Formats: sequence, structure tokens, C-alpha cells
Amino acid sequence: MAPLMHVLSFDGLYDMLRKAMEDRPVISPTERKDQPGFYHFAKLERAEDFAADYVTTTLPPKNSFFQPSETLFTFTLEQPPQLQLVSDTEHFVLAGVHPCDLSGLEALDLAYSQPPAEVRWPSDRKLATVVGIDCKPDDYCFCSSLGTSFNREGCDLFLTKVGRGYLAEVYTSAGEDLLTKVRKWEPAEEDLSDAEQWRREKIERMSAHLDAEVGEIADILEAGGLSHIWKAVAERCYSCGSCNTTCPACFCFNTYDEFDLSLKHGVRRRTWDSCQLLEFALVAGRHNFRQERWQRVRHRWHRKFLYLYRRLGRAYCTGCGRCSRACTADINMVDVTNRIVAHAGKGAEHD
Amino acid sequence: MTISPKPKVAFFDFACCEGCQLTVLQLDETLLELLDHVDVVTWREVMTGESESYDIAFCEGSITRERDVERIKHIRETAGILVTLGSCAGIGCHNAVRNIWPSEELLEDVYGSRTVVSDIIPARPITAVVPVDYQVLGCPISLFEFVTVFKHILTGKKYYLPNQPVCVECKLNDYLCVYEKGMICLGPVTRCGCNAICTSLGDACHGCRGLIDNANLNAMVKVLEDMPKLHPIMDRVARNHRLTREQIRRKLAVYNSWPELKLEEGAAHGE
Amino acid sequence: MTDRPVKVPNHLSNVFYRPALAQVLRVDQLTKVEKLLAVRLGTGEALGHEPGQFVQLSVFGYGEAPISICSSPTRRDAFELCVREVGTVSAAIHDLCPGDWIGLRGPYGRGFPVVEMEGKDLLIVAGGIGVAPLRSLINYVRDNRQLYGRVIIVYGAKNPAAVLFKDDIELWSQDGSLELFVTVDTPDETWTGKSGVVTSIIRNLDLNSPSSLHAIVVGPPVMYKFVAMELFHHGMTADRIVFSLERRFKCGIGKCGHCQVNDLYVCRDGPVFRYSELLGRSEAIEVWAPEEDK
Amino acid sequence: MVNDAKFRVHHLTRVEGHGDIVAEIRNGRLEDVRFSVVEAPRFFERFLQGQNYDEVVHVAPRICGICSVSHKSAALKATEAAFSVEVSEQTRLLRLLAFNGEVIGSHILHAYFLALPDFFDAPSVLPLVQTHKDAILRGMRLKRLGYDICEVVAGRHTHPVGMIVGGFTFFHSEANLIALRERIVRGLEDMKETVKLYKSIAIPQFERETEYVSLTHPSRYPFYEGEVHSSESGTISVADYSKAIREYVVPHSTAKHAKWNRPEYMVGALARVNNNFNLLSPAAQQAARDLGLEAPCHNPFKITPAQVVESLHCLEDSVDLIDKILSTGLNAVDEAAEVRRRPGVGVGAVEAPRGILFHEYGYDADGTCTSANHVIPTAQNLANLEADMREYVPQIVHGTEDYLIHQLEMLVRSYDPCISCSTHLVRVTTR
Ligand SMILES: Cc1cc2nc3c(=O)[nH]c(=O)nc-3n(C[C@H](O)[C@H](O)[C@H](O)COP(=O)(O)OP(=O)(O)OC[C@H]3O[C@@H](n4cnc5c(N)ncnc54)[C@H](O)[C@@H]3O)c2cc1C
Ligand code: SF4
Ligand code: SF4
Ligand code: SF4
Repeated sequence: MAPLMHVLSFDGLYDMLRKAMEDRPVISPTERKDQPGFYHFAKLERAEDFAADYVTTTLPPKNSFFQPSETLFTFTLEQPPQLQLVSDTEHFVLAGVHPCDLSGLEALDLAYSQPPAEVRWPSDRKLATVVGIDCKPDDYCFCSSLGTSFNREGCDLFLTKVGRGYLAEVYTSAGEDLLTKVRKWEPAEEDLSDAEQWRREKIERMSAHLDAEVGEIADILEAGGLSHIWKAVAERCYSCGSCNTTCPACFCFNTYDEFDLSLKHGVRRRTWDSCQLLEFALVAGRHNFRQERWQRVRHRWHRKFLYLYRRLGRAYCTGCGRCSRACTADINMVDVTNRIVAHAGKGAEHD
Repeated sequence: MTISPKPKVAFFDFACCEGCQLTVLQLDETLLELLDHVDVVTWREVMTGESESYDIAFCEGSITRERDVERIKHIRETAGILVTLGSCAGIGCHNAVRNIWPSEELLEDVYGSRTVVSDIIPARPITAVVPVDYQVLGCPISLFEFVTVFKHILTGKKYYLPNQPVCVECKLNDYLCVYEKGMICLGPVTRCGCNAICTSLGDACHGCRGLIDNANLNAMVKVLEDMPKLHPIMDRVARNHRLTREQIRRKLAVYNSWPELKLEEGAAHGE
Repeated sequence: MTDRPVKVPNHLSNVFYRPALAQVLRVDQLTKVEKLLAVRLGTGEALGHEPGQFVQLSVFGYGEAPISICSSPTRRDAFELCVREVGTVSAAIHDLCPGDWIGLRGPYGRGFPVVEMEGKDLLIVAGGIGVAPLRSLINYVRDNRQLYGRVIIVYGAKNPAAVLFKDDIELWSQDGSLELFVTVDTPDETWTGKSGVVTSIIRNLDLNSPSSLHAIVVGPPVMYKFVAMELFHHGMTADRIVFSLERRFKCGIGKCGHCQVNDLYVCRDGPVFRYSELLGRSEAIEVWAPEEDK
Repeated sequence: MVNDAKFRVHHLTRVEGHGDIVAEIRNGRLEDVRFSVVEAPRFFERFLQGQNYDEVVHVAPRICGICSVSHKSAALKATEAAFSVEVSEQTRLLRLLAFNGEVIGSHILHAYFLALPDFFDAPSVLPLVQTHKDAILRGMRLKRLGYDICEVVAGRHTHPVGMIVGGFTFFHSEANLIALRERIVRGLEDMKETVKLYKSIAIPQFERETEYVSLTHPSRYPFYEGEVHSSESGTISVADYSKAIREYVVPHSTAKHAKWNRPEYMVGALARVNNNFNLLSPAAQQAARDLGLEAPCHNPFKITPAQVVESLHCLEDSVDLIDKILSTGLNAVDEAAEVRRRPGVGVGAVEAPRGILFHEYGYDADGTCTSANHVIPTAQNLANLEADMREYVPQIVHGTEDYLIHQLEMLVRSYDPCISCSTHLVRVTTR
């Protein structure tokens, strides 16, 4: 069923944000103060700072729900110890999320809700009203290969730029609430065709594509015989983990305890982690289950396109291209995947 | 589970700029809180008086002379817990860059024929001379790490140096990668723990905390050599700084000269 | 074994990662590096675990580590944990005294298939600290002795001083319904038992009806391959060999990613696996070990 | 009365780096007194060669942790001179500001934490935390303020990271500067208290006239810029420094000594005040008079009060600098001038907290360093310090040996020697 739609003027968008900012924080893409031309998700100070036309951000918006480093609870060393949960309770608006990143949020919803489900992530998710916005790709985007280009899952309101402003698709009442007291029009035929045109251009401009469907990629990975490719990739991989830490669909973490200066209290923290790092699978006795770099590289591809695909029914890649942009060694998700596909096409032998 | 009664703490320095001690002093009030848990008995830079017995010794600087070797061995024997402060003490830092020249030649350069110092040896970190219990790295030390290590000592926790590259901290802090600005960064092979202080200020990482285990130096050479073939962003890097293999080696050697840096090391896929 | 959803008792299902509190009742030094702790939940409830499950044990300020429950669920007043000192958390556990409070999450994971094995013969193989979860199983089996057939126990330790649970072993050896073999790699003059690695004992076992036999094996990572080879020699099949794997766990519930063996989460899908589930999973049994372990 | 004594104060405390005082007295007469630098040489000038210019300016501040902004500034100026890089006015003002921060931090560290215990008969500042808590907390606030000025402008105090050839690596924010200005204004109160504190302290009376060397400038009290001035022979240009200043090796020290017109000269706070009294802010001039510091002052024990005076000047100047930067509107976007590498040699001279500092580098067309020379303040002071000791000992030899040692220690400490720097007074010629 088609969602309810309105049209906002360009100023109307700012009105909407301004109204939202009156009673809760708005997190949205803004231009980096330290480097113009680059964007990140940050608390919006002025509605005009909302960057409607950004292409990508270094970190995906998942950090609004699961901060790169966050406190799980505090403790005291009394007997018995006092534990105090630390979790967000403030409602907020997450605005300006692209379809691929909406899919990233959905990926984490799914992963964290597998029994035994974690409570932290969904409880933070409930605090947010999510406003999506449509985008145009750069050379790294390949969302059309993952089917996330037109994703609307997980958003309350979705905006597409049209001639006289934004076409707003309303998915929930929370989304509709954002538009109360904002001037809006009924969408005209032209608005709808503008939006359609936008989506067409988005696909036309997409230059990067995976050469196979996700299901086929999973089969190829499962069949194996690719270690020479993993080793070639590993030759230039630093194991720096940037591909994971920038990925909207990655969700691994580490936890550790920290005392405060009195040594009488402390906190347990958790931080994002990455399976590309040397010690990710290290256990007592210094046994390391993925000691070799190529094993870690393989693990990343397998996890994205095979393991979680089989287990949860979707690829753990959204096609956002962040990992390729972030990789200083220029290891590119699309290139490497296509090498694998090409290799399989040549009738690879199994190892 | 704290050590009791109050452990006695001593600070010592070897060849270095003493910036690490100075950085400790920058803790101000936090330092006073930490010092609540201990008694400082020797700290030449700060106080007169010296004690022959101490439980925890903080040592900064590199070992550059025969007599330093004796001194650090003595400190090792006396102290229950030996902590190195800074990269000079932990990895040799730039002190070790001079090791590629023979000591006599260096001395001749500086003092001519007059022998002022005679017992110069190749500069090395304290960690290369005696076993150490804790390390705080950085040039100068990361204060955050110092406080963390201090708390670990007082609570009897082992401290593992982080074995991840600086990139992790850049990302967790949502800093823009400086390659995007056309700078060459040693972050991908350098041990984090500094909370990416340099890149947070828009500078590149110069590698002051030394290489991570299993750093992929081959990748670094390859990547910096074929820059123009890489991302569009690398164009700018390439224009600013085309580096030869030798220049890459020198750049890496600034902090990684002990033991002598070999680019072939850091096997490609981690065997 | 049946793939039923992991059952998490309500009082511990805290997936905000905040542990429940529990109190240490007793601490016994078993060997130089291993201690046995008796623990009771702060609420006084029974833990409600199955043999082979583990808890995420917190010592606040030091962190959290997965520890197998080594007492049988049939003993309900308290439960026991056997901990080897290897690093931060385990060292802090070793510093605990009776009366101290700790944090617990769990029990988590898939335990040994005790129901499926009912009526079958059991070959229980333990190496080193691997005997801890198996003690839970052995005592469970002893308490339900009529449900199982022949029970053979092979336990290998490095040397006589490293043998764990000497009191239990005493009881087991007096229990005529068990066949017990305790062996050490390097015996000393006090040792009167067997010596040599567990595989040599297994090789010489007389397993008259391997088709009704289940093998349950827990030990260091490098042990599994060799034990499996011996079991195959006896004609056993991979679906009746059960291993318990050790990995790094940060969450214990299949989220943090650290424990992944290919597509399996050891904490959630295991830690107990049939060997048949692991065959073809390249990361399960092959491990990189430091030089001195090879 | 000390008749016969031979002593060595091994590794003098509360100074930066390792130095020993050696004295020998026979029949109440001084035979020998030396300040012997035993710090291990680190060969900076040697290993900087072969490095790219950006690594040179990155490593050079590592000569000294206490005055790394000075070393960085000198290295930047030398390198910019070699490549003829012109930095923007904003960059210049910001660098002046960072420099003030370092001077304040370093002077306060010395005045409150290293020298003050001498005047209260304490072995260190730690007992003073109990007995003179207000003063120590004030010292901490002021030191922190100095460091925070560096941090806001240069990223951090010890080994500043944000300063590069041509400008800065990051953009400054108006809000931070405004907040900093407020803190500095508040800090002025603490500074006035500091002047009062030093007014209440009895400084040993001892005078010896000598040659005073520092930078000088037509309009600014010179820290970051100016020409080289000797109270004896007048002003020369920075580029000519090596024609005037002669370094030589002495057997008892790993640091070289230096001379110009006389066999020895003094650099540092007192030399600067003597040479540039009129360029101090009016309040600082008044403070100087209050502390008994009329130029020229020949009492080396007055170096510490001179540092107090300079700290006050720097705080006031910092307010002016921030106002100036903000008055033209902060250009928050482009702060680094373009660097075109080319062969050349450049000299950079600044007034580090302990005195005049020279860095000289030669570069080839690639920007690779081919020669390096550093002239370090403490090393320049060593000959003068020894001359002071020779003259001072006969005046105090009537006391006990402890007294004598303590007085000599105080004298050396009053110079605020930075010994780890001083061992880099070495010149290397490339082959
Ligand atoms: C299901 C399961 C059940 C278990 N049951 C038991 C049990 O019953 N009893 C038991 O004793 N153990 C058991 N373990 C193992 C136990 O969980 C680990 O030994 C424990 O987690 C170690 O934690 P730690 O904090 O003490 O050690 P850590 O501090 O994590 O150190 C562990 C090892 O890794 C090395 N190491 C850690 N971090 C680093 C680093 N950054 N750099 C270099 N080296 C590092 C250390 O040297 C040490 O050898 C079990 C594990 C699992 C998965
Ligand atoms: S970002 Fe690139 S270099 Fe870093 S771990 Fe990922 S693939 Fe390797
Ligand atoms: S794997 Fe790469 S392209 Fe795919 S979602 Fe993650 S960051 Fe984006
Ligand atoms: S700036 Fe340096 S350390 Fe940071 S992500 Fe980029 S390469 Fe890595």
C-alpha cells in the first residue's frame, strides 16, 4: 500500500527540524567543521546545518544507538556491589538517513533480536524517530546490487527532493507527528514524477555493481577454493579494521572494566570491535583461531555474504561503500567480490 | 585487592627529553588523587632526596651508555614493579635512529678528538635490557594510558598494550582520515592507545607508539608506491608526497629503529 | 542432540549485560593454578543449568569470563566453578575469598546431550581443565546412573600435581559402575597410576559395542583432532563424538562475534558440538598455537 | 666555615636533565668549581639528516619536553626561511600566542614547583601541597593555563602536533579563543598574587656583571621574533648568529660551552628583561620594579623573579593577541600556506623560556635535510654559571658545608637549566 504523502517546501524541511529541535535533539548529517566537504552524523545545532545532499558519512548512523564506546553499567566495590544500569532514555530524531543505512539499522535489529535477544539496542531504537532521505550515488555506492536502493524499512518518514521541496512519505504516526504545524501540500502529479525521476537517476548513475546475486555469492563462497584471492587481498591489507568500524551492518563488540581514580567504583564499557584485528579471536594460551591475515579477510566476506545470509536470510552488506572508501589500502568490496565471482565463473577447482 | 600499605614510587630518567615526566605533572589534580594511593620517594625532576628502596619504579628514556645498563639493572633488582614511560623507554624512539652510524664517528662529529663520553653504545629501549612489568608508550606518553596503567598497577591487573592500529581510534572517534586531506599517515601500522591525538588535530600519525605486532609493512610500501592507482583521494596524496621506498623506510625508522627496521618483515598474510 | 531454543532462566536473562549478583561460599585450592569455587546466587535460587553449560562470571573492575559449571545440576544448594589462572579475570577470581560477591550471567549455551544419550554407553575424555565441565556430566550421570549404560572415563593431566578433583576421583574410582583411567604425561616417583597421553589409553580400550557408544571430549584445542582419530579407529562416527570448544566470549549470547567458528557461534550454538557439525568448518579444530604448544 | 672540602652534588634535583656540581675548597680557598653536564648525548643533528622536512619539524621538538613549542617554532622558522614560505598574519599571531603559553607554563613550573621549595626549606613541592595549599593550587592553575593556551593553539603542550610548516593542521575556533581569553583575564589575578608572593621572598644578594644576550625587536617584547642583541656589542641579524657565537668543548661536560665578546654570557629571562625592559607591558614593568628588578640587574638569583615578570607580560600580551585575531575575524578555513620545496639553508631564532635558541637546517630540492645545527640556551649559560659560582663561593664559604652546597644548588637552579636540551649544542657538518 502506498504510504500517505505530503510535499514540504525547502523551508518547510527546516521548519520541521526546528520544531523537532524544540523538544528533543536531532541527529543528522552535517558538514564537518574540521574539513568542509565531508560529513558526519552529529547533533544538529541549527536547522540550516542539515546537509540534505550529502553523499556519505565516515561512520554510519548506527552510532546513535550503539556508541563506538559506551558504558553498560557502573559498579561499586561494596559487598554486595551496587550495579547501576547506564542507558539512554532521551527521545531523539535521527534525520537524513539514506535507504542503505536504513537497511543497516534493520540488519542490526535482526541480529540483536536473535534469542537470547539483547535489550540495549532495541530499547535505544525505540527512542528514535527516523527520517530517511533519498540520495545520489558516488563511485563507491553499489546499493542496487543489494536491493537496498529503495528501502524504506525502519523509517518513520522518508523524504525525496522534488522541484518545489521534498516529497514526504509517512510510514508511522511518529513520522506524521513531525509534520504537524508544518506547512505542507498535497502531492501533485509533478511531485510524484520528480521523485520517480530522482530514483531513476539514482540507479542510472550507479557505476559499481556486484556481478552476481547475493545468493550466488553465498554459494560461491561456500564452495571455497578461493584462498589465493584471500591471500592476494591480505598482501595489502593492514588489518586495521576500518572496513568493519565504518560498516552499518557490522555489530561485533568488546567489553572491559575500568576503575575510577578512587579505585572503589568503576564502569563496564563496551566498544566496537573488528574481526580484522589480530587479537579478535585470541584465547588463553595465546591460541589464535584466525592468526593469519587471509583467514581474517575470508572471514569478513564469509560473514557478510554467507554465514549471516544463511542464518538470518539477508546479506550483512547494504552496498553503502563505506568500507571501500575507508580502506587506505584500496581494498574494494565490489572489486574483490567480483574477482571471486569471476573466478567461480572460470570453473574453479575446490581446495 | 590493592597493594598495601602504600607502595613507594620512584621516577627515574635516562636519555630522553623528559617530556614524559612533564606530561605526568600535567595531570595536576588527577595526579594528586593518584598520589593518594602511593608515596613518592624519588623524583629527581621534582624533588630533592632519594630513597634506596621503592616498590614501583617509573623509568623514562633510552639506554645509551654502558653505565645506563648498570643503573637500570640495579633499578630492576630494587623495584618490585618496573614501568617504562614513553617510547624512548619502550621502543627506543628516535634515539635509536643514530644506531646506523658507529658511536666513534658520532662522538668525533660532536666533540672532536676530546673524549667527553666514552661508553656510548647503540641506543636501545629499557625493554631491550631488562624485563618490564608495565609499559606506557607515546612521545610523549598518553596521559590516558598512564592513568590506566597506574590503576592497573594499584589493582594488580596486567596491562596489555593495545595491539590495534591507530585507525581503530580514528574511527571510534569519528575523525576524518587524513589521507582524505592528502597526507601520509602511519596510523595503519602504528599501535594505538593515544586516542588518535595527532589525527584528531588534523596531523598525520608519525608512528610514535611503534609498530603493532604483525604490522603489514609490505602493504605500506606497496600502497604508498602505487598511490596514483588507488582511490581518487590518493591523487592528492600522490601529488604532495611521492615517496620512494627508501623515504618510506626512513619515515618508518623515525620511531622504529630498534631493532633495525627491515621492510621485508611483517609478513604479508601473517604467517 | 535436539536443537531446542536456549533456555534462559528468567532471573538471569539480563541482556542489558548487567549481571546478577552471587556470593562465593567456599574456595579450595586444587592445584597450583586452579581453584574451585562454590557459589550461590544472591536470590538463593538454584542456577538451573545443564551439564556443559557455562556462566559469564564477572569480578567487577576486572571483567567477565566464561566459566563452565562443574557441579551437577542435581546438587541444587550451590554450584561450583573450577578456574585456572591465566589472565586478568581468572587472576581476580583467584583472589576471591568466601563471602565475596561476584556477578553472573547465564547459564548460557548448549550443554551435553544428556537426554539423547540416555540408554547409551558413554566414553568421557578429559584433558587438563577440560575435566571441569565433564565433572558436572559425570556426577549428573552418577546421580542418574540407571539412565546410562557403560561409562568409561579417561582423564589426562600434565603431571600428578596437575590432577584436578582428587576427591571426586577417589569417589569415582570406588564406584564400581564406572571405568576410570587417570593418566599423566610426565609421572613422578609418587605416581602409581597410568602415564602417557589420553590417546594411548583410548587406543587400548576395549569398546565392544562402539555403535551404542557416545564419546564426550573436552580438552585443549590441540587435543581434539588426535582423539577423534583414535575414536575413528574404534569405528565411531562423527555424529556420536561430542566436543566442547573454547573461544573468546564477550557476550555469551551470540552477539559480540568473538567466538565465531565459521558460521557458528560457540557461545550460543555450543559450546558443545557434535564432531559432525564441525567437519568442514575450517576454523573449528585447526588452530594456530604458539611454538611451545606444538 | 668550610676549610677543606671536595664535594659533588650528584644529579642535581629539580632541574630538567642530569648535571653535577663539583667543587673543591682548600684552606678556605676555592680551588675549583664546575657544573658538569652528564646527560647522555642524543645526536639529533646527526639523525635529522636524511629526513624529509616534515619529519624534521616533527622530531626537533623532541629535543626537550619542557620547551618543545620553542623548538618547534625555531624549527618551523628555519625551515620556512629555507623554503621562503610566508605564513599568514593569523598564523603568526597564533604562533605568538602559543609561545606565550609555553613561556607561562615553563616559568610557572619553575617559579612554583622547582624553585619555590628552596625558599620554604622544603625538599620538594609535595610537602608544600599540605603547608601552602593555596599557593600550590594557584601555581597549578597558572601552569595549566599556560599549557591550555598551547593546547588551544597548537593541539597539545608537549610536542605540539598542530603546528606545521606553513601554518596549522587544524582550524581554530572563535569560541575556544573567547573562552581562553576569559580564563586568561581571570589568570591575571593569580599572576598578581604570584608577584606578591615573590615580593615576600628574600632573594640572596649577589651581583656579578656579565654580557647579556637575547633577541630584541623594535616593537614587541621578543619571544618569537627579533634580531640578536648583546648588551656588549649591540644587534646583529639572526642569519649572522654563527659568526658571533662561538661554541667549544670542555672536558667535564657533555654540553658545549659558548662565548661571544666576553669569555661567557648570560641568556634567559634576566638577559631578556635587561635588554628589553621598555618593551614589557606597563604592568610587567611595575612588577619588575616591585621585585627589585631595574634593568640592568646583575643578580643571577633574580632570574626567577624575572620569569614571574615575563609571565605577567605574556598573560597580558595573550589577551591583546586574541583581541587582535578576533578583531579581523578568525579565518577558520585555510590556515596552511603552500610549501614549495627547494634547496636552501634557513636559520630560526626564538627566545625559549631559558633563553635564545637557534635552529639551522639545510635542505635539498626534495626537502630532505642535509645539515642541522641547534644552539641551546642552557649550554650558552654554562660558562656564565660557572663564573658566577667561582665568584659566589668565596662570599659564602664562611657558612657550613651544607649551607654552601645548598646555596650553590640554588644558584644553579635559579638558572632553570634545561640540561636535556643542552647536550644538543653540537654542530655537524655533512660530508
Ligand atoms: C565455554 C567456555 C568454558 C570455559 N570454562 C572454563 C573453566 O571452567 N575454567 C577455566 O579456568 N577456564 C574456562 N574457560 C576459559 C576461560 O574463559 C578463559 O581462560 C578466560 O576467559 C581467560 O580470561 P582472563 O581474563 O583470565 O584472561 P585474559 O586476560 O583474557 O588472558 C587470556 C590469555 O590471553 C592472553 N592475552 C589476553 N589479552 C592479550 C593481549 N591483549 N595481548 C596478548 N595476550 C593477551 C594472556 O596472556 C592469556 O594467556 C572457558 C572458556 C569457554 C569458552
Ligand atoms: S580497511 Fe582495508 S586495510 Fe583495513 S582491515 Fe579493512 S580491508 Fe584491511
Ligand atoms: S560491507 Fe562495506 S559496502 Fe557493505 S554495508 Fe558494510 S561498509 Fe557498506
Ligand atoms: S588518519 Fe591515519 S590512523 Fe586515522 S584512519 Fe586514517 S590512516 Fe588510519
